Amino acid sequence: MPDLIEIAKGLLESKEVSFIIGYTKDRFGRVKPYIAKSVEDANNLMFDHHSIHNLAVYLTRLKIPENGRVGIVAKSCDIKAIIALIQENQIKREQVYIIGMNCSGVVTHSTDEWKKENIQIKCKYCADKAPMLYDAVAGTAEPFEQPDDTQEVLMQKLETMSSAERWDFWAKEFEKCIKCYACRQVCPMCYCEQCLAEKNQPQWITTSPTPAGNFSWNIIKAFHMAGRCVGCHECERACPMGIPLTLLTRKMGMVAGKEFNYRHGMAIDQPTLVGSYNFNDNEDFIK
Amino acid sequence: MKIGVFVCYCGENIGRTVDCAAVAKELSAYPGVAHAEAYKYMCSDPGQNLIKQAIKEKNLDAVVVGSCSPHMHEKTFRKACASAGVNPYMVEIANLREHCSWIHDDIPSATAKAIDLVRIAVEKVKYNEPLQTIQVPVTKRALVIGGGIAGIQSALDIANAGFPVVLVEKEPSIGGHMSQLSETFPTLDCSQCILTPRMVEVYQHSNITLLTYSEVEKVEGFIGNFKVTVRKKARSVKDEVCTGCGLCVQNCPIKKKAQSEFDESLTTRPAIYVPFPQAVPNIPVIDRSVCTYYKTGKCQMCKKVCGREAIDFEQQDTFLTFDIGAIIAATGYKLYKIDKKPEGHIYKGYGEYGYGELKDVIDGLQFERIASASGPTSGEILRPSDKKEPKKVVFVQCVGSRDESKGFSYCSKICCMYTAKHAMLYKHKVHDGEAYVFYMDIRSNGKGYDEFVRRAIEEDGVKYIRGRVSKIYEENGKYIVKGEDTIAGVRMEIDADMVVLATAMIPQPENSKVAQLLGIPYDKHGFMQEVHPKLRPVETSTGGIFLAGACHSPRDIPESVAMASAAAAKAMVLFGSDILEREPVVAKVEASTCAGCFYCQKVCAYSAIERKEIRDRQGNLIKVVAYVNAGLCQGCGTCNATCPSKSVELIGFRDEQIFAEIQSLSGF
Amino acid sequence: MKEFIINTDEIANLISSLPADKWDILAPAKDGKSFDYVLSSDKPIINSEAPPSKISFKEYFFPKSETLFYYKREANEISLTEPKFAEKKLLVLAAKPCDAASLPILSKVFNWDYKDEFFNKRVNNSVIIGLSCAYSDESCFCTSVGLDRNNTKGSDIFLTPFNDKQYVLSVVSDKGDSFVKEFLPNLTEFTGTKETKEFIDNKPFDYKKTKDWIAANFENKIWAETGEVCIGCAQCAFVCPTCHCFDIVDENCDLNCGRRIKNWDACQFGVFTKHASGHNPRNSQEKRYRQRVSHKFDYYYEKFGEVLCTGCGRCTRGCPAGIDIGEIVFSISNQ
Amino acid sequence: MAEEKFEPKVVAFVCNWCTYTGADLAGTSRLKQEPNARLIRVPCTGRIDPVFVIKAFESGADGVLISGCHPGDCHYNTGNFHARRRWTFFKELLNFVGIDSTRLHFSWVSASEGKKWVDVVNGVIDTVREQGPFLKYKEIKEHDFQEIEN
Amino acid sequence: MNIYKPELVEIKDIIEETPDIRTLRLQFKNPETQKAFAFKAGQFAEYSVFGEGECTFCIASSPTRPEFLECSFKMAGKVTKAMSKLNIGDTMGLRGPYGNHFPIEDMKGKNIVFIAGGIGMAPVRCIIWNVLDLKDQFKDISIIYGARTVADLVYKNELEDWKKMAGVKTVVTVDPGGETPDWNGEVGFVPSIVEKVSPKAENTVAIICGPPIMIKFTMPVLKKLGFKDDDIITTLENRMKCGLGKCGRCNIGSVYVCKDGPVFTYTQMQQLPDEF
Repeated sequence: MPDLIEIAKGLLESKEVSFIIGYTKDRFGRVKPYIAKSVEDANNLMFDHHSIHNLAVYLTRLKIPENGRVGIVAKSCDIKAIIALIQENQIKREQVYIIGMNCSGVVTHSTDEWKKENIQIKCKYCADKAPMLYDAVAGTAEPFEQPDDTQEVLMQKLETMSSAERWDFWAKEFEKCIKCYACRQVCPMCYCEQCLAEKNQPQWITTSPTPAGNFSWNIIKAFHMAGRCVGCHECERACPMGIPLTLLTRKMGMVAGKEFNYRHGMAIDQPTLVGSYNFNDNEDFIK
Repeated sequence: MKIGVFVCYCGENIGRTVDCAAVAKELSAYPGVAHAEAYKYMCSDPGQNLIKQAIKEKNLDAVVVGSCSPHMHEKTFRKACASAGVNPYMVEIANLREHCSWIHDDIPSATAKAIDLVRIAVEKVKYNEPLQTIQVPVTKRALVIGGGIAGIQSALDIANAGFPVVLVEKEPSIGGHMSQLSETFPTLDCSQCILTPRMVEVYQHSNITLLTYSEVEKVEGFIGNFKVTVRKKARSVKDEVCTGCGLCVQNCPIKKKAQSEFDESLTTRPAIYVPFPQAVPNIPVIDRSVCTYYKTGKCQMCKKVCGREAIDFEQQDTFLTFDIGAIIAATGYKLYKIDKKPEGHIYKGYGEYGYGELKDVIDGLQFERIASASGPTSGEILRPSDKKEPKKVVFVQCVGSRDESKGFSYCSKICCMYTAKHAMLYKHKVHDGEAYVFYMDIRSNGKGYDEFVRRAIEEDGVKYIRGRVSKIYEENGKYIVKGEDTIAGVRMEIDADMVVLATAMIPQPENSKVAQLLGIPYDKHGFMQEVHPKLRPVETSTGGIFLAGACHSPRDIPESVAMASAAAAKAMVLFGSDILEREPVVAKVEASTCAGCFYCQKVCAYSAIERKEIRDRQGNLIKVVAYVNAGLCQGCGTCNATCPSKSVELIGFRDEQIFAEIQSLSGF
Repeated sequence: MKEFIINTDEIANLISSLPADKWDILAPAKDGKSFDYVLSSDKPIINSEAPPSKISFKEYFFPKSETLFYYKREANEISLTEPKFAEKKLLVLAAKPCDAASLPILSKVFNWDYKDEFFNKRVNNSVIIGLSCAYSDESCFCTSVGLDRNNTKGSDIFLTPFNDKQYVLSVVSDKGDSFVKEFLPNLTEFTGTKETKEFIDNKPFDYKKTKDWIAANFENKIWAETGEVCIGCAQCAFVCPTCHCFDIVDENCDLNCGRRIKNWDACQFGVFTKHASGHNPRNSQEKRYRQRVSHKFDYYYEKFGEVLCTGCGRCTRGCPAGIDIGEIVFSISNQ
Repeated sequence: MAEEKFEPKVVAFVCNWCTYTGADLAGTSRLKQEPNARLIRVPCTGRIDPVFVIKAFESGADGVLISGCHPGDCHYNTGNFHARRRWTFFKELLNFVGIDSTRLHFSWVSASEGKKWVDVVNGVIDTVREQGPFLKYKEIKEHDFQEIEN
Repeated sequence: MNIYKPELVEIKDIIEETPDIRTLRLQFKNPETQKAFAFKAGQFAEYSVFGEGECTFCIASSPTRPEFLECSFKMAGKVTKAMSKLNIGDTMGLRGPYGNHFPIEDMKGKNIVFIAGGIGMAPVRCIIWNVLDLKDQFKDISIIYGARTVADLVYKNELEDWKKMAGVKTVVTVDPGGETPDWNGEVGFVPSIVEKVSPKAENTVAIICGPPIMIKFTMPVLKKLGFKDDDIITTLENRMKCGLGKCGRCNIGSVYVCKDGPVFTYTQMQQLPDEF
């Protein structure tokens, strides 16, 4: 299997892509996103279990020329986001050259060791560890010890709580929010030029980082991810306040799966869940 | 902004449970309200004058009327305000009657609620904006899809009124199923005799552009302004040159390979053919799937005999576009094929009746051909298998109709009548023959219809058996029809020579495709859907598109013709004015914030959302955004609620207005 | 400077003896993996080796959301009332030097012309006990901005570990002095010498040189290179002890009452400088990131004679895109 | 002071064509209802954004009712189908954060179902009354305005 | 002192200048405040609609006429839209005056050219009236004002007044295509009209305010006419929130437009980073 740098060099040399969104290591060994624009730059590219960032976010943040093409280094969980972006008309399939990475799980923090306790919970459920949509594949996947799904435990605990208890749980979590919007900015599916949170004519959500303002922001954000979240868990990683945001997106994902047997970002020609309907959709809850 | 509040007592209707004066008084001190008063009958002339006077005196910008339901008098008050210089869309109605005084008894709580309701309206109206009705020009040309009797009738009506019509028929000839029929009930006059002159009239009409062997490919635009692309399929015969002499057809060496569509597969036809002798236009078409030339590159017999050099083997499909103002869908029906495994259907079918296996088990249209003077037997009743005269014929009704387990839930409506006709025709032609009819009920509700059925039973001696047939099988050269006479309560077995099944009418398989092209709804069976079953039976939810004939539901000839004329009348109403006025409640996209996810397009039931490219001065694509075609938008606002960045808003029900209504509740 | 020796149990006593109705105590505590300043924590961690909290303590002086006044409408009359100010005092225990130093820096902007009494009251009502720092990682660079592990800037009282059980307590300010006199009257004076670990800055830069470079390099590819990786969230600004941009908005409680609030805001948001007309002077992330770096190391210095940074490294540790401001300034300084 | 009887505040978002007209019919038929509901008329249930519900709770609603045309009856063909999908998520999400089905109700009421409308509305009001005021939401809102009464 | 708390003012009059520009005449509810309120031409204030927020405009009336305060605004954002819905007698909030001002003392004894475009006339109008009310202290006055169309011209009556005044040359222009049949002013863009009017540069101060594009193209004309950068004065309109030099929104480099501005000479402007 050709390695990442070889593929990247070839693409940049032949000008098949104008740049490659990938990862690099800084002089302290920390992994971070990197835009390789030349063959020389390609030497700086790398991929390992610290390559946690979902780079699909850059596909909409950076300008891709109308008929241009860019390369992107993507794990299979990131590829779901790329597929979802294609499903949602944000990019065209032919605009991205996907270098799919065989992945052996990623750890939560850049300084963490690659071991069971540190591997992200999402990796446990990455049913598609081999890239599912790609133009080239690189890297080798190594077996790893799967993390415990501590979130599942919490999820079940929440489900058994009374509404009032759940409310208190979330009120406490949301109170931490400082409205830095890192969760939004890091999310590949949050590509709106003007976020609802920025719309003030009329005022869609209370912008203050107060209990009421935080509640409306986090709820609306979670709702906007309903049927759209690809489960990359970037929002929770980015949150400086440690709010368990993926509990919300996970819950929405469970609804999508249970009620509609749907997962976003699985196929580029799949009709999106929001925007389609079925005459026989469940309506037990409607009087 | 100065708002006037007008509270109506509605005689005692509101005044009995709501203290209207108190409502007016409370509102007079409300921010933004410059005037508030109550009056006995606001909708009366003096009441309207009060409003007009206050508008002028206080220089009001907006008006809230607390009265009956907006469905009742919104228009009245809007008109009154408009005449006094306030834009009609700066008027809001608070429903104090249906939603308050009539449903409550307690005066204090009803009054408190009334105050709330008016306040909600006041808060909304603060965010209303003056709107103008949308004016759309009307192209006065109609498109009729389908050249059966319904399409022919619609086309002729509109053309005779002086408007141009484009009539598109997918078969090589117009005429539809009616041209296949022998005689028609209840008068037993010859179908072709009454139809053919109309077909010729269509052909010769200076206002009608007839496109046979053609299909609608694309429909864009909206009421009054459609752009329609028609695919004219390659006929392999130049229609402008052909004289219809028929030499090519006579000389075609391929005679047996193709089954005649017109004769319902009871006969065959050549590779180059005219569907039937009276076809309009009388121009042949080459069936490329059987023609030797297209298989081997040899033959060309037709080309050799044609004196006009009309044969063109290389002919391609061509595309024609038309500007159209109104569209009438008249795509008709077909009969339910009842084989064991009906193609493309989840329905179980009637394999036990042997249709498709037993040669003399035929359907209604096949019997029409047999009974027709122009049919394969020249009108003699001879059974298909051995061309012998059947002496005992069983007719089975409701095959597929009214039978949810094997067919369809609905009644096909015409089978009772045509079965009676078939039995009668048989008895008239085979005097010593026996005719049996299995039926569930007899539905003969039309002028002269019941008398017709009675005549079949009483004068012609057709034997009617109430009951269903369970099985048909061949035994000793006879068809054993097993059934039950539910009135006598006995099992029956008839050894028939021929069986005619009155199979269900179902929509043409292309119906749903056409409906999708037109952007109109269709029901689960594929029949096209009218907008209102009682009051707007020929209109669809898409403005400017009307329905005629059996594409809507099973119906007989007079009904189809009536519906076709109604649809034509609707189209002509549209053509009656040059400009169309529409409510301005439509969605609008803010391009600067649109992220181009096109979820709005996915949820729009009217295909009103289009894509628009935004380019900079150098021509570089900046982004692709949504754009609302105001002509198509019906104003439901689903796009507005779906848009993640709130870049599309429904004018008249903008978020700002609804938020104001919601937030007004916090003051209570 | 007066110096005393203080035992760990004396610190514990101090915490328990402060009257709870008059004093709030803010101190680092461990919450899961990270350290955070926790209000009225009963388990403060006084550990100079602890890493910095994820978010600085600035919200106790410059809250993330602060009511400026309330308004009430009755008929057409409007009345304004000011929020009541909590008279409770705040003791910050074991503040990192890089946090404590932020208060004098912030004070400059909040007082250079008009005086922001909201900030001032909170600062005046507090006593900051700094703690010498023995932590460092690749994100730290306090020495480069003129601070260090034992810098007492912003502290009223400063603690330096002496041995396992004892700290050297230095009285830094008058406020600190009166606090010690009131609550720690019986301490033994310290006369020895303190030993502290040296901090090795792995990205040393000269902030004066940096300033000159920035002033001369408004257009430079370094801004574009960072701007394209930066995803434009504001976690860097919000966790920063010195970032102080804010927004002023109105919020309604119902139709007739509401309040005006000051909320944290950040120059990294696209809407920050966007005019109602749609015009936006800083319309790309490149420009916005340039603004952030320039404001910290050039503009603020130009105006107030100080760098708007304490080198705490929080923005780097938390950056979802792995951007290291220290590295940027380091590379600028070495150009 | 005697304890005041709690009267819930219920906001109902209804579509113009079915439920609003159904409520009109209830009025025309003089079917008595409890006076706690305030109707907000929108063209179609498809128009109802979940934020409306959040705003309603923010504005002090104790319960919210959303009602529109039966499936297949939508004046705009499919608006209610899209709405129904949205609600499936929304009610689950709200339930997950502690706003359960006693606060948020959905119904289909056609233009001819005046009686059903009355039953639905009274049912919702009774349920909400039984639950008591929605203090949880009021708490977080009032937290922001706690000093306003002083 | 709560520096963020506004004073209450009452709307005394509303003038609809154009379809989207209004002028509000305001008076402090507290007569003492009204008396004590002192400002200089070029300063701005923060205007509040309670429940909607604050909004920044220059004071459009002259300090020589202290009985009222006027502001002119274009409906664009949330607050200006709310302001446009207020009625006479309604209460607003006002904080200010803030920022620096036109150097009126230095302008004495000089000729003055006022150049304004669109809503940019509001701050200019303040200094125009200030100068005209003390006219004997100044030399020749020229006023060049342009708008997109005749309907978009603000202060229409005052334009007529100025035209009639002795020693004041008033030229009003509209963009090509913006004229009406009865329009008797100039037709053309402001830069070309400035060139046409060609005010002499000697001992003259130019005060220019308007959309960025107008300023961009007028500057070379003024340079050509011989104006020195120090004698060209404009006001910047960066987005502001606090007006107090704190919130960080209006910064251009180390300059707080709200404190160090909004009035800048062309010389000063050229030293700022290009972020306005």
